[in-house]
Amino acid sequence: MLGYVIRRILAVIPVMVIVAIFVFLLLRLTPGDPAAIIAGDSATPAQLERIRESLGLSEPLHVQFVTWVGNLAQGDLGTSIISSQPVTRLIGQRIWPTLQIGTLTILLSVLIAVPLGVLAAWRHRTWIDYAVMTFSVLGFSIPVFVIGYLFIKLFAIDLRWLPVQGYTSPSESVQGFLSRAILPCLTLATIYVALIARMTRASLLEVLGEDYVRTARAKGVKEHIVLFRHALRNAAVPIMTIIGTGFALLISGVVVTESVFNIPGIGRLTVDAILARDYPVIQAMILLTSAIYVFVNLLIDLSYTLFDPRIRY
Amino acid sequence: AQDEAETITAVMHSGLRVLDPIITTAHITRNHGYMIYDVLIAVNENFEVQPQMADFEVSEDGLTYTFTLRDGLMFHDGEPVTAADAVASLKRWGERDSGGQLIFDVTASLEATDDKTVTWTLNEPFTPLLDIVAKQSAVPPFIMPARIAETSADEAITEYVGSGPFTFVEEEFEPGVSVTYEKFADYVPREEPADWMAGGKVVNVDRVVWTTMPDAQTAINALVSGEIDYLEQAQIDLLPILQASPDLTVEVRDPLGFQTMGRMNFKYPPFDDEKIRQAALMAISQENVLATLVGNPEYYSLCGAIFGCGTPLADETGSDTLKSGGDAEAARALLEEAGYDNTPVVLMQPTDVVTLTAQPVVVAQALRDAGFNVDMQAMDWQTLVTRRASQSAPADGGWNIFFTNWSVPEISSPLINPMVNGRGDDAWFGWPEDPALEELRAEFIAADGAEAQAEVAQRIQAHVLETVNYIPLGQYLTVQARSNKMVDMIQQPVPVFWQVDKTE
Amino acid sequence: MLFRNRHFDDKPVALEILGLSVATAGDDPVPILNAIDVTIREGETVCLVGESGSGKSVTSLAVMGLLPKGALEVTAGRIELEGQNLLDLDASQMRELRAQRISMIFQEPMTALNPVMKVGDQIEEVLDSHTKLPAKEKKRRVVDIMQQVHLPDVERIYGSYPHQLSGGQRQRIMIAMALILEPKLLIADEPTTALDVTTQNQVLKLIAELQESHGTAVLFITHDMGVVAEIADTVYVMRNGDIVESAAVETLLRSPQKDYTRRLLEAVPSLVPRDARPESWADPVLSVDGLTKIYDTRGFFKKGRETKAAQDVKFRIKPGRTLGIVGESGSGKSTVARCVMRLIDPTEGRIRVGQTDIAKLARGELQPHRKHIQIVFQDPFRSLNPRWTVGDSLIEGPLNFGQSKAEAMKHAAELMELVGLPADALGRYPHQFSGGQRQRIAIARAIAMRPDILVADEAVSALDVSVQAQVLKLLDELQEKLGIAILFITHDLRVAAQICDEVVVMQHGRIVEHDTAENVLSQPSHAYTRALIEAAPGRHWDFAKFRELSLHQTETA
Amino acid sequence: MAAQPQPTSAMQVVLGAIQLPRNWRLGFGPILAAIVLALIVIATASAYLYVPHNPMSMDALQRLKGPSETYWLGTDPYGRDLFSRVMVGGQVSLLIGIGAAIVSVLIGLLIGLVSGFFRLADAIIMRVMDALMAIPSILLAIALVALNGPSLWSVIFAITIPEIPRVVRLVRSVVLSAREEPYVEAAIALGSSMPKILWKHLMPNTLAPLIVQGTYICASAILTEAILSFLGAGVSTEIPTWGNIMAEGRIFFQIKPELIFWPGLMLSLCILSINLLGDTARDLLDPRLKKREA
Ligand SMILES: Nc1ncnc2c1ncn2[C@@H]1O[C@H](COP(=O)(O)OP(=O)(O)OP(=O)(O)O)[C@@H](O)[C@H]1O
Ligand SMILES: Nc1ncnc2c1ncn2[C@@H]1O[C@H](COP(=O)(O)OP(=O)(O)OP(=O)(O)O)[C@@H](O)[C@H]1O
Ligand SMILES: [Mg+2]
Ligand SMILES: [Mg+2]
Repeated sequence: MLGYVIRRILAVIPVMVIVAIFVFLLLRLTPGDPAAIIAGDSATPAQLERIRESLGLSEPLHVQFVTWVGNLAQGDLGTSIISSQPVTRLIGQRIWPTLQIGTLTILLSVLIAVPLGVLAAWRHRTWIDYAVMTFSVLGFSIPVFVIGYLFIKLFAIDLRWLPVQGYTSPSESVQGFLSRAILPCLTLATIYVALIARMTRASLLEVLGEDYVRTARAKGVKEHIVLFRHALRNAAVPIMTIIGTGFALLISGVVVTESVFNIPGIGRLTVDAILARDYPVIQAMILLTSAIYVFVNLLIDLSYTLFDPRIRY
Repeated sequence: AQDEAETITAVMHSGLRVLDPIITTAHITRNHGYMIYDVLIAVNENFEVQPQMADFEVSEDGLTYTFTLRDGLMFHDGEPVTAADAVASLKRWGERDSGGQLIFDVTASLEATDDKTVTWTLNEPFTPLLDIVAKQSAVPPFIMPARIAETSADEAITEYVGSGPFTFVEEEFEPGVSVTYEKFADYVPREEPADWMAGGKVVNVDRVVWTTMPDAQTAINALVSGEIDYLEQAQIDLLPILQASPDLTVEVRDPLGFQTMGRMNFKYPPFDDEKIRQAALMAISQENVLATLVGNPEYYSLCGAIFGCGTPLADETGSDTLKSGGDAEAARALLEEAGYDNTPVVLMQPTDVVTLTAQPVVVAQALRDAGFNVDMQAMDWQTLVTRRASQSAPADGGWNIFFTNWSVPEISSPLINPMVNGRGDDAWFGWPEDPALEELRAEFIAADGAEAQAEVAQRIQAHVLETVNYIPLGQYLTVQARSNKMVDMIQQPVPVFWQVDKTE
Repeated sequence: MLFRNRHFDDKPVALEILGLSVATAGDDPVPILNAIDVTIREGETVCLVGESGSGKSVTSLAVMGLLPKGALEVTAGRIELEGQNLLDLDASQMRELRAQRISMIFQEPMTALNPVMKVGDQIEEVLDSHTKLPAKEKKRRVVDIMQQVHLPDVERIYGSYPHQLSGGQRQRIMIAMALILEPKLLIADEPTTALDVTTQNQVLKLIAELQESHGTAVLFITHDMGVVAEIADTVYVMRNGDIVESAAVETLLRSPQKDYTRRLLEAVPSLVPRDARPESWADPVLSVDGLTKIYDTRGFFKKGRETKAAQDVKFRIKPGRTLGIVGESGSGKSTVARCVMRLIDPTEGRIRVGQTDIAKLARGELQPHRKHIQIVFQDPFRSLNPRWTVGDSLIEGPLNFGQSKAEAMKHAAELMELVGLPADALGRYPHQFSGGQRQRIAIARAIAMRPDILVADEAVSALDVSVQAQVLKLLDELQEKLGIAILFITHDLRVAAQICDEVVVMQHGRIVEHDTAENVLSQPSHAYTRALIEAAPGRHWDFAKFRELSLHQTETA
Repeated sequence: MAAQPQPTSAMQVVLGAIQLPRNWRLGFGPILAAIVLALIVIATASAYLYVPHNPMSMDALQRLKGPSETYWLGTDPYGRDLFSRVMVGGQVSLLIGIGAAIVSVLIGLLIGLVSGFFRLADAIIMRVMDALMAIPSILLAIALVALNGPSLWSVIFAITIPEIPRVVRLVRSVVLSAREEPYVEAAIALGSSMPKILWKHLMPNTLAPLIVQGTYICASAILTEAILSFLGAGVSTEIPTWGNIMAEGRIFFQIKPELIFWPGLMLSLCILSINLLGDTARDLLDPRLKKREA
């Protein structure tokens, strides 16, 4: 097991190296000049050139890359070109809202989606099944910002149950956090619930056709035990997998939701950085999100052993 | 305890990212500057220069300016403000600011003659000196400690210590998201009542938090539901929502507003040809641009004055077609006469700046109607600012025309208006080579008295529109909205948070 | 004692199926079972036989109340368990009944156990569902029943997962699960088909033993007549959803009344080897020497693990002769076949096809030799590309060897005739044929290359006995006409006896015995071979001739 | 087995290639979806034939007007006719969806076949694909659009790139499992060359899952375009797309919800139908599901 973990982590290295090279090149080939952004509207070409030089942007590409990787190896993600803040500090400030809301969303989604999916599979081809499936296809079909607006309009403006926007740290006030996080979480969860519910249903359907489910029934085991103890656990691996790959969807949802609900998270940080060509921030953020994605999927891989004793590493 | 502190939460027009108020012209950074820094002198409502940190005196011959710091000035780190700090700050500012550069071109010496006195000696008289030093935009000379002001003018400062009425809470600063200011307890305001940027900066609240909302919709909702107190720029189309709320006040923040304009590239066809530029100007209707951009006519005005309507030098010579809705027929004729060969016009359109999305689209249509072959290229604003600096041919990553906005005071005189500059490659983007314009500018600097200046300014206006140096597209106002709990807010272009109070 | 020959007429009826009809659900129902009657008395073993698809499993599922919902429905009849009609019960009453009064063992011990639960817990779950015993008592009873089914090392197995057990052990767990509550009726749906003969034998014995001690009635479903002969008291023969015939086992096997039953029995291959064919003096077309295959599952990061699937295998085949390879599952039979075909690369050894050693040829060099040696696989449903017409499949090989399309097509039409299919079948797709027909097509495809050697890897194992007999006959005829040498791989001694001239017995990748079919089957010299033969169910009976096997061979066994 | 109806000659090739199920049992939902989708495609493709206004021509004085006889759905913030824009906007949205689906499926198929086939290339290709998968696709897309400028093609490109690794994985897994099939081994035994086996035996296996995957890519591309527009990295406002109509209209959500409602409705209906059809195709084509129903 430990050996496997080490091997998996080693296998992550080439992936992250490719991500790093890719991102670096992508950005350097992008038109856009952070110096122009810093200097503002009335700067002259000569001023621009001087700023560019002081930012190290006039070095040849490979020199910039080596410098960056060297610093990276020492845990130095660089300094934002635009705000002159260390990138680690920016991440430190911004990552918590995203992580908290992301985690809450995943929890919420799993809690809603898995029972829904089980229900749909159990009541296969009944109206319950069709209702769940319709909902889950619908969840895929409406742009996330539209869902966000609808929720705001309904719950915050018309009903006035919840605040419209913003973020409160749970360390400040748990209630404040929840009341502000619930709408973004629901918005994000729509698509995630759809994804997980449909995967739960599909893999459960598959499992319900298996011989051992028939065996369990032949033993006279109660239906809910058949569903949850026998079927669901066997269906868990594909469900976990979809939670892992769906994580990518979550990230894109986060980027949008953070704008709609004005949450100071890393999604917005990254989009702003891309639009401002804040290279060190973009690089760090894409590396970070990729690393999180890889890490989450590693955890999910490892979690398979919990569900399936046949999987040995 | 923080909860009980009186806090104003304000949504500003943009996120604060750059903290060095000298290195950038960004308005949000200037506003930040006014929070934590102080200035030597400032203007009042009537654009009259008033003492702020310092009293001033001009020698008879107009060659020596003496600034005397008032008592009780202190930086946030507890150190007193000295004349040496002011000198270092002015020098750094002089390297960046175009107005400052003009002064330093004629400066003999700038020195701290004692702890409290700054003496500025010129080689030749430069009447606008006080106006430039007191200006509230784009880059005012903020005073910072000498050790910080000694940072190279091309590098951003990394320490944020001023002597202004608020302190910057660095731990709570989240670039692009929020910035927190606290009342600086040791600030000694002037005795006089506050008047625009001048007068006593009496702070009545404990904290001011600026946040950014990338989504205009969200900001409006937040204000309506009472989650924020102040919205610096409300989307005009959405005003009815705000006006419907009895708890809110909607008002124009600054009577001058902004000028929106288009600029062509003089280096490449087709706009290297004056006739074709004239045809373009003729095709355009300000009304269409402004109506699309702003919507409600209450908040925009047609204005052909390059120095902005409502300013002392305003003059609208040459702007008839612009204001009367354009003349596509005449433009077409003119184009034909110029022998336009259908060279594509590369028109840059930013997609991510709300106040700049309408102009390119409307102008593109007008140009097409007049027979231009328009190649509208969408890009984000950052690509645009990079690309407009490129002197390559339009086909190789250059451009032909783009649009931007200026706060009216920033363009209100030939001295500071960046477009009115004919020095070719050293001129502003577009790079017109126009010796005649340069001569006119020199005349303006030399002109004595307001009347003489106005006369030269009027000739500059005529020249600029004749040669189509750039195309003024009219003026629009920005509207602020605030909770009625906020009282006594000063009405002016720069939103400042002294004097304002928050009632319960 | 040849048969069990017990009498139950005086025993009370345990289960009575009366006029049971089942049809598919939906708008136009297709009948699956047509008013069948079955009676099972206490302690009796009733065997239900019949070819694939005849409705055996549906009958058992109907009794259990486990017909797939929305797919199949009971349309008429009664199922009475000790006088109580099960069809009147609701879902929870039915659930109560399962495992308490009727239980069931399924065919595939691999898939019938939940792979993610410990087997002990799975047995205990029966007690959880039906009793309220204290935990200790439950554990005790589970351990007890596990001992009764002769599981070794009960404590360890209690905490094991299914994949950690052998097939036989898993089937024992299933049986333990079924019998822990001492039900009146045990239904076993092909419980031993997936097991190899030796294990099958043990499991059959075990069921009989438990039946004795618990007095359980058993409904045993199988298509293997050998098993029937071994365990049945009464036999029901099914066909297309009808009970064709039922009788006491000996009566049925000795004097079947119905044609269908006769045909079914006649198709069962006999353990008596075919008559020996004259020795051939021709040079061998295939000679294999010192063939060794070691599977090396070393990955880039993973630890290595070696499987010696075949070691030092040696045999030769002459034209027109058939060599059989027999042995239990995993003994390396397929590995040899695949090496000979060069679908995998042998680790060591020589494979001479005609004059050329192809063992070490590179992929490219191999191509010209391909046409000499062809293969037929076990699974008729997967060995033809479902997207290709039969014609396209048949001409694939000849086209590769330069035949023109027209010529190849013409030849293909002849081949179809040869294997007994209409020539117009060329334009159809594989799914439009039955399993037996598909296997014929696969054979035709191999023959189309005019090979010298045909490798048949379990080529008839997936087929019903009657179809199996036809395909075996076809192979025989083809061999006669074309003089091909056949390498015939099977785990079924009966089949080997019917088609092979020589038999090679493999165990753990090695050849343990190699002789003429007659010698191997009648005078096995190796203990393993003897064990194999002894385990073959019904080996005393010659089904096709409706009488005991009177040859001396059986005596030596 | 009962005699199966024979495919008619014209359809034979197609049916044979993708092995469509032999007993189409479509429910009400998929049929409705197919009709809705067909209507949307026809209505948008022929939009220029019937829309009352040029979708690009502006009238500043008519901006943000409500529905009227001249402007059936009202006007947008530039004073353009919303109805015309929504109908014409579908063209680009659908083009992006279909374009992204086709391009990513084709490229993915090619790479996937190579990867499933050549062991050596596989190791390298899969590392690169893993890396591409790890980069959040929306960030990659924004960056790519920023790189190329928000033209129609760069949006398609930006949406396509992140989809490719998924297609590659799919194709590769199908190839890897199909090459274990006995009929592939039989083909080897029959002396067929590797490229021939790859193309004739293995590739057709990928078609059915690719068609299903293609529908999902199409749907998600249309959605991604909307999100890119929302984030300010979409196609220029000159060319209407459902995404940029909504993105432009979003700040007017409270005063003029039609701006989001109509394009949103079309978009959602369209994606809903595509997804439903994809699901149906998957259910019908999935051999495992088929097996269980048999
Ligand atoms: N779920 C189902 N839906 C429709 N028809 C079914 C279903 N299950 C079985 N059948 C049909 O019922 C018939 C009998 O099937 P059954 O499984 O009982 O055969 P069997 O005798 O057990 O065959 P085998 O020896 O292959 O197990 C077959 O024709 C089969 O196609
Ligand atoms: N690709 C492979 N990799 C590793 N081990 C393998 C592989 N194929 C077969 N083996 C192992 O080689 C041994 C022989 O397998 P083989 O398939 O030849 O047996 P068999 O006699 O054909 O059995 P069966 O009757 O079940 O078909 C087994 O232990 C099997 O697990
Ligand atoms: Mg069966
Ligand atoms: Mg085998």
